[in-house]
Parts: sequence; structure tokens; C-alpha cells
Amino acid sequence: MNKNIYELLGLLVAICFILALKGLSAPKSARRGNLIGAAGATIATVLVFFAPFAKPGDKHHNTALIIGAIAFGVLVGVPAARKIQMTQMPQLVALFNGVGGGAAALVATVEYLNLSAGGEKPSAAAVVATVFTVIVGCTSFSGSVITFLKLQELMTTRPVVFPGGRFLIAATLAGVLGTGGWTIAARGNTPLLVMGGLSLLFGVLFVLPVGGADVPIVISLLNAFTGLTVAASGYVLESTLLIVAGTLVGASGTILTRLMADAMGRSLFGTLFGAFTAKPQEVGAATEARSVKSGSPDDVAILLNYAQRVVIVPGFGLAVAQAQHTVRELADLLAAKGVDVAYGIHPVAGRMPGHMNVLLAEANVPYEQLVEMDEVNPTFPQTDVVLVVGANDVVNPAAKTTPGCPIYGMPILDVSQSGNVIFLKRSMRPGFAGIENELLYDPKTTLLFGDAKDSLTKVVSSLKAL
Amino acid sequence: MNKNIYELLGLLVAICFILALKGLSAPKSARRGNLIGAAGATIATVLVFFAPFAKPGDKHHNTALIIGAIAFGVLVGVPAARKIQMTQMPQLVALFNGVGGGAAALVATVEYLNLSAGGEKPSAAAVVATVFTVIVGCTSFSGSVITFLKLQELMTTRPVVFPGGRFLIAATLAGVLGTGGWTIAARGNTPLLVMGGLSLLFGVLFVLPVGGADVPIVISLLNAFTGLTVAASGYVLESTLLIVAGTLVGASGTILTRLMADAMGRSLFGTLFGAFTAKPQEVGAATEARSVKSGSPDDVAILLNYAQRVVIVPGFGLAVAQAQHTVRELADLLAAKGVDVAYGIHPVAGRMPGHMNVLLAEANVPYEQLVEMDEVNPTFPQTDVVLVVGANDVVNPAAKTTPGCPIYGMPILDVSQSGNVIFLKRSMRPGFAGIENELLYDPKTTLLFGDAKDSLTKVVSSLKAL
Amino acid sequence: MTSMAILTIFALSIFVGFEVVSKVSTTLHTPLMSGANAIHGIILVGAITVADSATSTLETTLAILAVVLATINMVGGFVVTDRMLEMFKGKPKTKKVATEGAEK
Amino acid sequence: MTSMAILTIFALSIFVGFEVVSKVSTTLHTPLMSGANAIHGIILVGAITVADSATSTLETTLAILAVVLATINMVGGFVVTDRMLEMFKGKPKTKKVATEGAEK
Ligand SMILES: NC(=O)c1ccc[n+]([C@@H]2O[C@H](COP(=O)([O-])OP(=O)(O)OC[C@H]3O[C@@H](n4cnc5c(N)ncnc54)[C@H](OP(=O)(O)O)[C@@H]3O)[C@@H](O)[C@H]2O)c1
Ligand SMILES: NC(=O)c1ccc[n+]([C@@H]2O[C@H](COP(=O)([O-])OP(=O)(O)OC[C@H]3O[C@@H](n4cnc5c(N)ncnc54)[C@H](OP(=O)(O)O)[C@@H]3O)[C@@H](O)[C@H]2O)c1
Repeated sequence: MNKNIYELLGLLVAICFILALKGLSAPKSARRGNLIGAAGATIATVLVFFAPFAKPGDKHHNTALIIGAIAFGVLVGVPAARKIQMTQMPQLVALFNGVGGGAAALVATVEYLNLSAGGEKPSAAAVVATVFTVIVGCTSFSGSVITFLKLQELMTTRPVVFPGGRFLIAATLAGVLGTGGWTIAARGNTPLLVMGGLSLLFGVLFVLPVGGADVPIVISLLNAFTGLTVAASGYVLESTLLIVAGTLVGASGTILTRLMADAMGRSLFGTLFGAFTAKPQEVGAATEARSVKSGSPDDVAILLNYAQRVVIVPGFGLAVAQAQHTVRELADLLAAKGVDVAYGIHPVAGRMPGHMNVLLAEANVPYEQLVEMDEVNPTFPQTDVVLVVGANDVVNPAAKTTPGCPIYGMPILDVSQSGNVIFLKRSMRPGFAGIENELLYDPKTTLLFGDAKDSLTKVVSSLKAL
Repeated sequence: MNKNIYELLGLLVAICFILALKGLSAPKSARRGNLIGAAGATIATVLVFFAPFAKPGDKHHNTALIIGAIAFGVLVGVPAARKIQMTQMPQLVALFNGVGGGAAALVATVEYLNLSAGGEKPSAAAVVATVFTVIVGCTSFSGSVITFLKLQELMTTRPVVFPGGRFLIAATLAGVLGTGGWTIAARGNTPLLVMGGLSLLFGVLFVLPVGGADVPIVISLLNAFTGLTVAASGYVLESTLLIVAGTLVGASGTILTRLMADAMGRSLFGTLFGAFTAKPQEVGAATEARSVKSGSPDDVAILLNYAQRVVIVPGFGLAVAQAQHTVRELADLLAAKGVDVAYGIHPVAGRMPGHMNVLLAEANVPYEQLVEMDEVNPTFPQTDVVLVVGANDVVNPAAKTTPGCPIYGMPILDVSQSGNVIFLKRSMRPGFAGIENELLYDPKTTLLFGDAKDSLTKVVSSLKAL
Repeated sequence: MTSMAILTIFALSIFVGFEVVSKVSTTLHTPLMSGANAIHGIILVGAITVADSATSTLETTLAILAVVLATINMVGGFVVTDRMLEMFKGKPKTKKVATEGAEK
Repeated sequence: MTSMAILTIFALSIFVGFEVVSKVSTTLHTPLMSGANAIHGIILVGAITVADSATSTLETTLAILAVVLATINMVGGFVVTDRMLEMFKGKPKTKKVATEGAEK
């Protein structure tokens, strides 16, 4: 293909990606934006088979293998993306990000081997870019795998801290940088491979001490990093498209990471360097001794039946119990009885931003009933009953009252302002942040123990019987 | 100077300009943004004297002359910018824009002459860029001069339309494009000069039929065009800085033009192609016969004195009369008497967006008293007296009631909802759009004829005497 | 392409990336992250390029592995993003049922 | 610099230009226009460049004229923008005087 046309089409694809990100930042255009991005990516993929050769006389190698590999990738990726449950999307995104980082590291490595094999001396800048790509790509790969394991609860979601951990991390980082310098100086294959290995280790050590609550922030950060590795690969491969696309993702990912950290009231710095500063912590002794008021489904149904206004606060437990349809049934029933019903949506309820919106949308809950935190908070004093379904941290007053606790400073849904609070949860265990919730002991709180879906089903039938 | 350092500094300047535009789009950072831009421009200007030569052996020419020319430019530009009255800023901006377009056209011309004189054949792309720059630069220059004359009221602000005008414009445009093609084909100096002359004529003809109200939109458009000519010059001169800076202005100027047109409820298309579609119009016969209620300063003072809430609606007449300080005096006096006073600011009151904000800020009116249209409109039913000081179109109900009139569809300040409306104006003449204002004949309207400043001074002394 | 050009392109892309997403609402954080994640799957183009010129077995193996991983990243990323966004889609709005069983 | 690089830079600059100003409030329209206008005064750099290499009288005259015009555009533009913005500056806020002559 003519080189000019090829490059023009590459620019077109880059523009598609810009439009994709732009589209994705507004609710109305988000889906279209994603499709534009996919279209751009498809064009680019088809196009690269027709790329003009760098040197005259070059020929294609491995075409069948490549197409086979793509087909295999599609066969793995699409079903995984299709079948995954809503609650597991964050970890899937983490995994996808990880393989992307891995791919970037591999691409840089192969190009490096290729050049050395051909006897060419790659330019200093290209070696630096390669080293960067391999380090960050490997870190992103192994780090993402750990975030996956954490979110999938294949390992503990608590920060994993062990004695000497800080020291080990610092040593690994030093090793990575050292072998990086070695690679740049010596340009052999061995230093590159050692460096890759150490980077993989570093990724693991970097993510281990991150508490589960900060995991999405880390995913977003690794995502931005992977973008930068793609840009660096683009530099090595002299592809403007990769440079632009990678930089776009790097820049937007960085901003997004900050926005996410802000929304969760977390400090980005603390999250990032947690690995270096984390000290082993004792798990707080449980204070199960205090009394709580628990109720039966009938009690709850009666409370709800005679309320004027009910606000439902969904949380991660709703997702776990897959109770979105049942909660909607309850809300419809109450509405039909003349109760004013709304859902109070906290921005970080659940395990990914927008989790609750997605979940409730799945159950066809009307948009108008979803009320964002800032709007619902002033209405709590006029609310008779708040039904907290599997939420905990997002209604925990400790965020306001206990300086130093992990969620201190995060805005919360101020449900204690309302007349009655009903908690649907399975036990007295704390939420994601692992801290006690005083509200459970409040006299106006009623606890209905059990799986959220079961409990809701029972409440619905009691309510119908009334 | 080392070429790499030179180019890096150029990139730095380009980034300054991006930050400048970014800063200028938010009230808090606007002034800093402008200063960053000025700093960038200063760096670039100093830097260019140390630019590495394109060919080894080149030497500097005319350095003294250049520095003299810059000094002269500063001596003209700074005092003009310093001494101008607030009301005349738009036309000064127009003039500055015009000279910028002229400079771009000259730069392209000189480079073209230079290359032909040196016996070099400029590349086809460079010739196309030169032709573009000269055409658009000349159009921008002469067009801006006409907008200046219109705004300065050195000529009529009404659309200038004459029989055959449309035809003449189309013919000129054809001539411009024809000589453009000629220049590209023949590459002589004559076609270029003819083309320049025709472009100047086209600029004049293009702006003449634009009514005064649309003039700011046209200035903004010409501004965007000048940006593009700078980008094209950058292409010819192989300066990345000029390409980036010019394109930035071109793109942001285009968006800004659209935003401005939207804010004034004008169609951009209509404004632009008005030249091609405008037909000679008859000036509507004056309907002076109907009766109006006019009052004395004492009447007005009494009305104001016994009001609970007064909204002052400033308009272009306030700027003409330079009555901003007097109006503030009145407002302070009323406030001291316990009257609730606010200013209702229409986004396009005056002759440039934000005109009233600027003017009232000059008189140190507290920010909190300036209420934007959307916020002040709902309060009119609770307002006893609206004092319209030299505004007309922005309170004209015809924008709501008379489809087809020039301002139909523009949002207005709905002052007729209030208890009493007082108009301070000099005569029964209509406002900028040249259309009758029914509100002047409304029974609850009182007219106080005379220059706004005189009238306000009288009202203030009556009020003090009460 | 000169290194200045690359640097300029890099700097401009940073600004575009920053500006384009800087006003996103919380609700869209995850889809946006996921979409951006899919976009960096474009490393597939790089993977294909190196696979296309790889001759030794080691290089080919690594390159083909890169193609697989990049494809999963890209295709899976766009599909999962679309699935998330599909759920946000404003269905033909059901009116808020606030008064006594009007819809029953 | 290759034409592809230039085209890419051009395209990215368009996006930056669009995005950066797309949320400006009405109040700032005129200062923004004026500031952008000052920025295109950077053609001064081009004018100096051509004046610096001009040898014939015609070229020199035109180039020096270009320098004068560009300087006016640039310097005047920044100064007038600053003057406009100075007026917006939130002075040490005077409190709203809504109650009986409290400040008298
Ligand atoms: N949205 C995000 O982007 C995001 C990302 C990462 C982390 N986070 C963090 O996640 C937390 C979100 O707060 P949240 O209030 O939604 O959740 P949470 O604080 O984790 O609380 C979830 C509650 O649901 C209960 N639960 C779990 N499974 C249940 C089931 N099947 N039936 C009934 N109850 C069940 C749990 O108690 P039992 O075990 O006793 O049942 C727990 O108290 C915050 O700390 C936030 O910072 C958010
Ligand atoms: N803001 C912008 O960006 C912009 C730009 C261009 C055009 N425009 C257009 O300009 C108009 C602005 O509306 P507007 O209501 O502010 O102004 P207007 O409609 O032009 O009305 C101004 C009024 O002030 C009176 N006036 C003039 N000099 C006066 C003086 N010395 N003392 C007292 N009164 C005086 C005039 O009546 P007498 O002659 O009888 O005194 C006239 O009725 C709109 O049509 C708008 O679209 C706005």
C-alpha cells in the first residue's frame, strides 16, 4: 500500500481514538464512543497487514500464524467479556490491562532481539524506550494479575504486609533500575531478561500491600502505565499511531486515576507509595459484645408499609446477592402502595464506580428513581425509612467522625438523619474498609440478617400479605 | 544556538499558548493565562534572533531595522491598548486582528518573492499554503477594518446592501479563486498581487452586509481565520511553533464563534452567508403616533424609594453615557435605604459579551449584586421596579412574540413580569437590532428621556432630597 | 520523523488526553477506564508488525504470544466496555410510579 | 519534518484548541477572543525570520511592515486582554449592602 495513504489512515485511526475517549466521557455518547474506538482498532488491525515494508525486498512472515493467533485471542477474549458477571467486571478489566502490558513488553523485547540478531545497533533512545516498555509492561502485567486475584477473592483483599516487605520492595526496585542501566550500557539479551524478571516481581510486590479498596485506583494507574508503554513501543517501531494512542491513554488514564481517587476520598500518593510505607497492622479485636436490634421480615415490612418516603441505599452486598431484581420488585410494590421511593446512589458503592447504576439499570429501575448522593442527602431528614441493602462503608459515620480511619474524609450518605434505618446484611462483619460501623448499634437501626436476596424476598411476601 | 535547544524552546512556547487558552477559559485563571501567553510570545520573539540558520553561511540582515520596527509597533500598540475606552475595546480587537492578518499575508508574500528571486521553485504545497495565507490574510485585514469602522460608528452599523451586491460578491470571490489558481499554475508575482488586491476587496464586500449586531461574531470568525493563516505561514516557513499556535487559534476561534453566535441567538450560517443572500430592505416606517408615559426624575425617585426590590438592567446606553459610576451611586443609595438591589445582566447586553460585567466591575460594583439572566428572570414577579438603563433589545418582548423579527428566539430579561418598568433613554429610537420595543408603550412603563448619566444624576439628587 | 516532531506529537497528545476526559462524571469512570484499556490494545498493531518480520523461533513464539495477548486486550476490552454501557442505556423510560398503583 | 508529522501535529492541535475552550462562560468570550487574537500575533516570529533574510528593498520594506503590524497585534493584544481581565478581578469583596446603611 502507498505509504502516504497508509499513514493517513493511521492518523484517521488516531482521531477515532480521540473521539472514542471524548465520547466515553459523556453519558449520551459513551456507547457510540466505544464503537468508534472499536472501529478504529479494527481498521488499524486490517491495515497493518498491508503496511508498506520498511526495506524494499522485505516479505511477510508468519501470516497464517498471526491470523490464527488473532482468532485465538478473539475466541478467548469475547466469551470472557460476554459471560462475565457484572460484579466481576473490574477484575476482568484488570486482567485485560495486564495482558496488554505483557504484549507491549513482548513486542519491545522481540524488536530488540530482532535488531541485535540483525547485527544492527539500535539507537540509544530506542534502547531506553525498550527498557522502559519492558519494565513498565512487566510490572503492569504481574501487578494486574495480583489485582485480579484480590478482586476475585482468590486471595485476601486486605493489604498483604510482611516484615521486611518495604525493604524487599526497595531492593527489587533498585534491582530493576540497575539491570535497566546495565541493559542500556551493555545491550545484551541477558540483562534484558533479568530486568524483565525483576520487573515482574516488582509488580507483585507493588500491588500486594494495596488494600482492596484502593485496587480500582491501582488498576487505573496500571492502565495509564500500559498506555505509556504502548507509546514507547510506538517510538521504537516508528509508528505515530501507537505513539498517539498510547499517550492518549497514558494522559487520560492519569487524570482518571486522580478523579477516581478523589471520588473515593483517597490520597493518590498514599495509595501509590503505600508499598513503601505500609507497616504490618494488627487486625482490630472484634467488639461483638454490644447489643444490636435485629428484626424479622415482618417487622421490616410493617415499617416500610407505613412510611411516606423510603430511600433504598444499595451497596456491594446487593451485587453479591444478585438482588437487583428483587429490590426493584420491592420498590415497585411500595410505590404502588403510594410510598415515595428513591434509590440513594453513593458514587463508590460497590466495587467499581457506577457499579450500582449498572446493576440497577440491569433490573430496569427507572432512571428518575436513582438519586445521586448530593441530591439525596438533604432529603434524609424527611425520609421515614432508609433501607440499606448490602452497603456498609458508604453509610458509615466514621468517615465523618473518626479522623485517621481508612475512610475518613470520604463523603457518605447521611442516613442517620432519617427516621429509621434498616440494614440487610448477613453478619456483623464490617465492610470493605474493614472498620466497624457505629450506625449498626444506633437505637433507630434495625438489622435483618441474611442474604440480601432472601431477606428481600421475604419482606416482599410479608408486604403483599399486609 | 543549538538547533535542538531552539526547537525545544519553541515547543515550550507552544505549550505556553495552550496553557494560555486553557487559562483564559476559566474566570479564576484568565489573567494568569493571558500572562503565560504573553511570556511565551516574549520568549519566542527573543529566541528568533538566535535561530540557527537554515543554510550554513547565512548571515543576519536588517537587525537594527527589525528592532526599530518592533519598538515602533510597541509604541503604537501599547498606548492604543492602554488608552482605549471600555466601550471601544471590540473595535480595537478587530483592528489588532486585522493587522495580524495583514502581517501573515505580507510574510507569505515576502517568502514567496524571496524564493522566486533566489531562483528556487517552491514546492506545490508551499505555493498552495502561500495562496491560502495571502487570500485569507488580506480578507481578514480589510474585513476587520470595515468592522472597525462599523463599531466605531465611522460608518453605518446597519447592513449595507446595494442592488447587485450579491452578484458583485460572488464575482469577486470567483476572481479571488481564479487568480489563486493562476498563481499556483503560473507562479509569477503578478497573479499573486492581483489576487491580494481582489482578496482585500472581497473582505470589504463580505463584511459590508453584516448588521452591527453580528459584527462581534464576524470579528471572532476573522480571528479564527487569521489563526489559520498563521498556521499556513508556519508550514511555508517550516516553523512548528507557528503551525501549532495558528491551529490552536483557528480551532478555538471557530468554537468560540459558534458559542458567541449561540449566546446571541444568531445563526452562524445566516451571518456568514448573509452577504450572499441579503436583499435590500426597507427601513420600517416609524410608528411614533402611539402614546407613551414619560416621567420626571422626581417621579422615578419616588417609585424607587418605596420599592422593596429593584433590579437594574444595564445595556449599551449605560456604556455610551459612561454612567457606570452614577448607577452604582444610585444602587448604593437605595441599598442604604433598605431596598434590595440587584443588577440583571443579559449575556449580550452592550456590544461585546461580558460588556456589562466589565463596565460595572470598573465601577467596583460588588460581584454578588451582578445576577445572570437565568437567575434573575424568576425573581421579576417579586420585583417592584426594574430600572432599564440604556438597554433595549435585551428586554424586548418581540424576541418571544414576533417570529421573524431579527432577535426572535434570543432569550430576554423578562422585565414585564415586574411591577413597574422605568426606561432611561434619550429618544424613542429603537436599539441595536433596529426594531420597535412594545414594552415602551406598556401602561406600567415610565420613560425618563435624556442621557443616562444626566438622568441618573438627577434621580440620585431627588432621592437624596426625599 | 524527526525527534522534535515526535516530541511535539507526544506533548499535544498529552493535552488532548487530559482535556478530553477531564470532565467525566463518576458514573462513567469504569467504562472510561475500560475503554481506554481497550484502546491500548492497539499494541496489537505493533505485535503484528514484529511477528510479520520475525524469523527465529524464539522471536516468532514471543511475537505470536504478544499477538494473542494484545488481541485479548483489544477485543475483550471493547466488548466488555460495550456491555457495561449497554446497561446504562436509558430504556424507553418507565414513568416514576409515585401514585397509587396507577400502572397496575 | 515529514508532511505526515505536520498533518498529525495539525490534527492534534485542532483537538487541543477545541477542547481547551469548549466550556468557556459567556462572560469570558471577549477576553478569550482577544487573547487568542494576541496569540496569533506570534506571526511576528515569521515576520522577523523573513526580514532577517530579506535582501532586496521591496522584500525588506514588506517584511519590516509585517514586523510592525505583527508587533502591534501581539503586544497590543496581550495588553488589551489584560486590561479587560483586570476589570473582572474580584476586588477584596465588598459585602452586599442589603440592610439599612450598615456601612455608612
Ligand atoms: N465503587 C468503587 O469504585 C469502589 C472500588 C473499590 C473499593 N470500593 C470501596 O468499597 C466500599 C463500598 O462500600 P459499600 O457500602 O458498597 O460496600 P461495603 O462497605 O463493602 O459493604 C458491603 C456490605 O454488604 C454485606 N454483604 C455482602 N454480601 C452480602 C449478601 N449476599 N447479602 C447481604 N449483605 C451482604 C456485607 O456484610 P456481611 O458480610 O455481614 O453480609 C457488607 O457489610 C467502600 O469502602 C469503597 O471505597 C469502592
Ligand atoms: N454583547 C454583545 O456581544 C453584542 C455584540 C454585538 C451586538 N449585540 C447586540 O446589541 C444589542 C444589545 O442590547 P442592549 O439592550 O444592551 O442595547 P440596545 O438594544 O442597542 O439598546 C441601547 C439603548 O440605549 C439607548 N442609549 C444609547 N445611548 C444612550 C445614552 N447616552 N443615554 C441613555 N440611553 C442611551 C438607546 O436609545 P436612545 O438612542 O433612544 O437613547 C437604545 O435604546 C443586542 O441586540 C445584541 O444582540 C451584542
